[in-house]
Amino acid sequence: MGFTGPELAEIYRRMRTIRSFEEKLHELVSAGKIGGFMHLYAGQEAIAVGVCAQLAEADIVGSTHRGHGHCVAKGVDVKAMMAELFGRSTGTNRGKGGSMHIADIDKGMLGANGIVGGGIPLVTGAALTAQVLGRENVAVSFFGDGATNQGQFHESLTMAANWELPVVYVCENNGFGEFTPTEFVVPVKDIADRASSYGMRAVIADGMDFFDVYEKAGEAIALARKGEGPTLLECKTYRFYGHYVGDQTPYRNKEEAEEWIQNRDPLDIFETKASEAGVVEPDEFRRIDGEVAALLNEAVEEAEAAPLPSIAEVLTDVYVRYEG
Amino acid sequence: MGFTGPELAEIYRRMRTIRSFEEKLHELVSAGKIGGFMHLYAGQEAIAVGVCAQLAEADIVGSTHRGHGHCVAKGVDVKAMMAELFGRSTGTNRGKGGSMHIADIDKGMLGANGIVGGGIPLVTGAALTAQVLGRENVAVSFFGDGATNQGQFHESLTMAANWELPVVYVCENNGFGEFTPTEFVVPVKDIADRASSYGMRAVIADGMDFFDVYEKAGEAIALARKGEGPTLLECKTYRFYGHYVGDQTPYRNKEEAEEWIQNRDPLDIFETKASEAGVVEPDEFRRIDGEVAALLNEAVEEAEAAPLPSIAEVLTDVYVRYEG
Amino acid sequence: MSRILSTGGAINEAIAIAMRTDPTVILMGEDVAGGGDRSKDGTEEMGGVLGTTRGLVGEFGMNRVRDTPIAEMGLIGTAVGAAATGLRPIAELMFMDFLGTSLDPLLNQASKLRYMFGGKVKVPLTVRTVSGAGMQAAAQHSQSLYWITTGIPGLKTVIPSNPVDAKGLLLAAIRDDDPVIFCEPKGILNQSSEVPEGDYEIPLGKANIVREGSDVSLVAFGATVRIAMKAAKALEGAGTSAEVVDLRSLSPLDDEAILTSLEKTGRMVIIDESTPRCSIARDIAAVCVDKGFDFLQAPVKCVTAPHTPVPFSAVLEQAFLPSAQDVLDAVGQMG
Amino acid sequence: MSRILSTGGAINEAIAIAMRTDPTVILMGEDVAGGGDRSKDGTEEMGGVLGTTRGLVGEFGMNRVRDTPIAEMGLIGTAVGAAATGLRPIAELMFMDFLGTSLDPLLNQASKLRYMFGGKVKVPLTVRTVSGAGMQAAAQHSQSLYWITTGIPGLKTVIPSNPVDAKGLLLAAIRDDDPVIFCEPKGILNQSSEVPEGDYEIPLGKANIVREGSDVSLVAFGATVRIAMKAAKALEGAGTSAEVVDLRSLSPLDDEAILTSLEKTGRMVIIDESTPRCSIARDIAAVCVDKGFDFLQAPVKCVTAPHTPVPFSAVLEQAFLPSAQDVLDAVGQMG
Ligand SMILES: Cc1ncc(C[n+]2csc(CCOP(=O)(O)OP(=O)(O)O)c2C)c(N)n1
Ligand SMILES: Cc1ncc(C[n+]2csc(CCOP(=O)(O)OP(=O)(O)O)c2C)c(N)n1
Ligand SMILES: [Mg+2]
Ligand SMILES: [Mg+2]
Repeated sequence: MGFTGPELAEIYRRMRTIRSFEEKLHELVSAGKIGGFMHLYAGQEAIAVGVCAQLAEADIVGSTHRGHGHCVAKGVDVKAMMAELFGRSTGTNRGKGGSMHIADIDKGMLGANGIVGGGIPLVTGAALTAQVLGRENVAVSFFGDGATNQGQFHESLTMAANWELPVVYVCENNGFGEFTPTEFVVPVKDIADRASSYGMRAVIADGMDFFDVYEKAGEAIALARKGEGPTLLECKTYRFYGHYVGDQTPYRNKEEAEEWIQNRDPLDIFETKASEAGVVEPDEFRRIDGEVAALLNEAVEEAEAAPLPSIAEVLTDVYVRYEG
Repeated sequence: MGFTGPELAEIYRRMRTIRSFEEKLHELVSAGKIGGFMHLYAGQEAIAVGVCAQLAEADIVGSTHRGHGHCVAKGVDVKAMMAELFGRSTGTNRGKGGSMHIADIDKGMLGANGIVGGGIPLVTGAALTAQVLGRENVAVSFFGDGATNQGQFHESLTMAANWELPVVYVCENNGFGEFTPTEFVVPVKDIADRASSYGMRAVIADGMDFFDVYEKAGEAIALARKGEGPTLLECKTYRFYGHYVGDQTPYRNKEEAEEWIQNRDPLDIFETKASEAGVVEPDEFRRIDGEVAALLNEAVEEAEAAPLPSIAEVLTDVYVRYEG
Repeated sequence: MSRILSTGGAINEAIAIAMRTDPTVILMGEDVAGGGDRSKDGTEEMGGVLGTTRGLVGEFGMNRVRDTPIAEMGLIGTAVGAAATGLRPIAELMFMDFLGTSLDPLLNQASKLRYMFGGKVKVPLTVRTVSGAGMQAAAQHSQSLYWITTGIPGLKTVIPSNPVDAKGLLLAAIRDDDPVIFCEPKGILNQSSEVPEGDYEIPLGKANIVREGSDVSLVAFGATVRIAMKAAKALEGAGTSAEVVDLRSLSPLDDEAILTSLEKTGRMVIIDESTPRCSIARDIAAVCVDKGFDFLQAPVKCVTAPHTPVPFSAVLEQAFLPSAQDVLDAVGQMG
Repeated sequence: MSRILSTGGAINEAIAIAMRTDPTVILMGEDVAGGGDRSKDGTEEMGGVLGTTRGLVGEFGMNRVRDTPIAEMGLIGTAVGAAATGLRPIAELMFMDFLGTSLDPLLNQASKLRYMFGGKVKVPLTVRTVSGAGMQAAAQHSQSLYWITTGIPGLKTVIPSNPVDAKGLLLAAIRDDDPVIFCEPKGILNQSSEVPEGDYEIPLGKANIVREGSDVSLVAFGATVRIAMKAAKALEGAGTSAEVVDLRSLSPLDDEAILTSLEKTGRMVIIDESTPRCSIARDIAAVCVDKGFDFLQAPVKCVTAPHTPVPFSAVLEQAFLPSAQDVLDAVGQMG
């Protein structure tokens, strides 16, 4: 396995932080304490954490409307994230972005994105920057199965393949785009099949298993870093909540949902495998659970107490400089 | 071979008409008698004629900026086409469209299109009409190799595959998009490889050989008509002139160009094969050449003599009805 | 007969009536069914991300109510091609912000085919789309981009301000032979009122005087009509009689109604939820200073959002949106 | 020192200077090299479909001058991402009509990233694009869509009217830290004049008074400046002194220069090559009737193309385009 106990504990902490963050948000949004459109990442934690564990801070990731997990995994401050969702001036984006635009460029997090597929060319551009300037960085684009039907996916992968850009395209195939099952709108069995339109390497990982994602992402990232071009990495997964908070999921098959949520929880799978390795104390996981819970309670308290942006800020940050 | 002498003569006439039409335009544009952007189809005749020979009048085709060949092959009146290019009110589009928008919906010709890839969803929509209304018609979309990099290509083929629409996508791979060789911007060897992203049937034809195109298009069209969904048909070809009239083609390899133009001319190939079949009189081809030349001279004369649109027509045909 | 319906409910009813009365009408878009009928596997439909089209796949089946991939160019472009060849499609563009991923079929195809073909084709397409801010949906899901579709010759743009108009305008739009962009402003989707049953149309291109007045004209449309009415009431308290004009259509624009009102009042405020540059508000101000110059007794005021993206935080979003107070301030500044 | 250069030549020179002085500047687009350097196989480059960028791949190589696939969303979107992460890309959108296939990265990304991120990123991107009619390129290759980019908060839009301005404005645009849309109007691309050698910038957001006058203000930009100058000469013959204001930038707009001129003359005609609805012309008319109301001695006139697509036939295209005669007619109608 090759991980030390503290490493495994840190990985677990990240996954747990994402899960607890999303559970907390589910409560807060349901209670009307937070507004806006809210898409939760719960169930997909192994992907964000597995991929980002292979990245340096200066490597860039770009995300989607379902972006909290990628932020946490890339090291964005959880309290600043929570403050953002409360629309506070202490938020990552000073309250101007919200869930669908949460970002922290200093951590290499180029933003969630409200446009399905819209983040893919941006990340491709980050890879272009690295290539033109001869930097060693790689860029990773996260997106859903539904996004692979977007023209922006097709055009970006074409460019990356032509130029052999240092980028990894991570498709999180959670079986649905909103309420529509993937097989109804994606005419191939695996998203990975689509890579052949770009002559691109494709790999499929078990998105519920941190270790599988970590290994396969690691290979793809190493190749990109060595100048051997892009890879499409498909991770099979499931989202535990509905498309957005409030979605009662009448369109999904109950047994199937049960099976994923009860038997394929990425946190459970991780804990089992990590425990088998015998380098983490058994109560360590529960201790982390407690610490994360405390952190999130603090985050909510601090966010609620934090100042709202002043109204004058509606007009700032549009341009660096604008003189008419 | 299965064609009668008159059938072969008619096929030859169509191909020759396209060639002579384009040669005539090359003269007229070079002499400054016709304005606008002009993309010639010479060299690709076997594709338009081979495909359209399998279609009924009510079947729809949609085309590109390089659309004259598809018009002639679909039965659009050559004189009205010429008048259009001269900007006359007797033109197919009353002088309002010009080369990049030439159309004749009564002949099932849904228009050239100045937007690369822009015709692909329109034709997909024509196939949707047939499917929704339970009509037997098929629709055929012609486009270039460069167009397969467009998002509109990707999105349209995804939809057609999902719904098994009665449509055939004909990619005319002439080795260039403007001045850029295909292999520089399309990251796969054959355009046909891209069909696997849609789980779609793909076939490659020799685009310089009418008979090969005719046969393979026939199969794809028959399947579409039977409700068995779309096919991507790639035809390998070459354009004999530059990208537009005026392009001196400094970017292309001279020997390669020579080889295609001297040894792979679709009209020569057709004439040789048709002659071998022994059902066409040898001088029949030359007789047709003469008739076509005469027709085109007449077309030019009549177009030059035809009235220009009245200036008031700038304002008409924007809406069916517009009252503010 | 009439019942209480929300704007969403009225839209649903208009679609159903149009589909019942014309077999060439189809509905297509991302999740317009959203489950249901498709697999008969016991799952239920969502009927669109806001539930507006619920029930339609049940009545009309999957041949006529089609969930599409998340591919707006393909979806709108296919609808354009279908409209040019015999269908009368209603295509849903989930949010108007997604013009970003669907502009070409509207800008370069739907709007131009008829003209480019010399009048030999028609494109009876309706694109329904949700516009506007107010749900904290932030910069990419809150834009009022009707100024873009209005500026494109060959398109029509319609925007209702209440459930009754929504039903009648949508029926007219669907049956219109030209491509129509039908905006559904977030600010009115959950608004409810009595809506007549049955089949009725409200003509495109005709404004509606929703309140008569003699001192100042307030021109509004979509979600800003309510703001105008609120401001009108406040002005009345201060002894100023405001006329409120609900445009209903942005293209064609009812210049005549606007100028008639201006002639009557001599003062004009236009209230527009969008950002200011090249907006409908400024477009109308230009009409006033050209054709209505002799009527003008004061500067024409545009009350719009500022020249910024839409912010997320509720306090900022509220400050971003035009308000009745902004209208009162504008009237105050007229001198 | 200066030499005679066409507008295209001046643009080429500006790009070369920007690339020489800043290694993070790159050029990307469809056929911006167009052959040449790429394979060192003896073929020659075209340097863009109009030849504007010829020679650049030779000097800067394929790492910094990149031919892209025909994929405008990908090309512009990638440029946005590159700009946000350390490059200063010049992306070519071959014709402005192709906003149809590239709007999303401009509408929803480049323009909004900085705001959405709370000011924590900048997007120093320049998009060069050819706008306008006059080449019989018909409905899909002749549009003047700068009103769309102007209306989008977060973008800047610039449009030169001559070779000297083209060079200086483009250098300023490339070095600007915000996303700038740089329009190259067809009507001036082949126009030539003396152009200074060396590195100079013309500031964005400042209009240029190209002719002083006292009776009427003609506000123009891009290809319409020449029309305004022609009209001004004709007016002079008739005893009317026209001032001509060349906007140079559409966003930011130099309101002050416009209002100062209006104050001086009391009469305003705006000449805009685009279609009328939600145009720059009407936008400026609205500014005049709001902030310049007290100066107005006559209706503000907008001289634009009609609300139609661009026709192909030369006679129709000429009728479509605004002309000096249209300006004279507008002045005549002012009473
Ligand atoms: C361009 C665009 N089209 C549609 C939407 C509405 N939308 C938001 S999320 C979503 C589903 C995305 O599905 P997928 O890519 O599989 O991601 P998931 O939600 O499953 O994580 C849709 C259609 C959007 N935001 N942007
Ligand atoms: C959306 C769009 N992008 C770019 C262009 C400019 N353009 C016109 S033709 C062409 C090349 C098309 O190549 P291909 O599809 O291979 O067709 P071919 O010209 O070879 O027949 C380009 C880039 C355009 N017309 N539309
Ligand atoms: Mg999904
Ligand atoms: Mg080609």
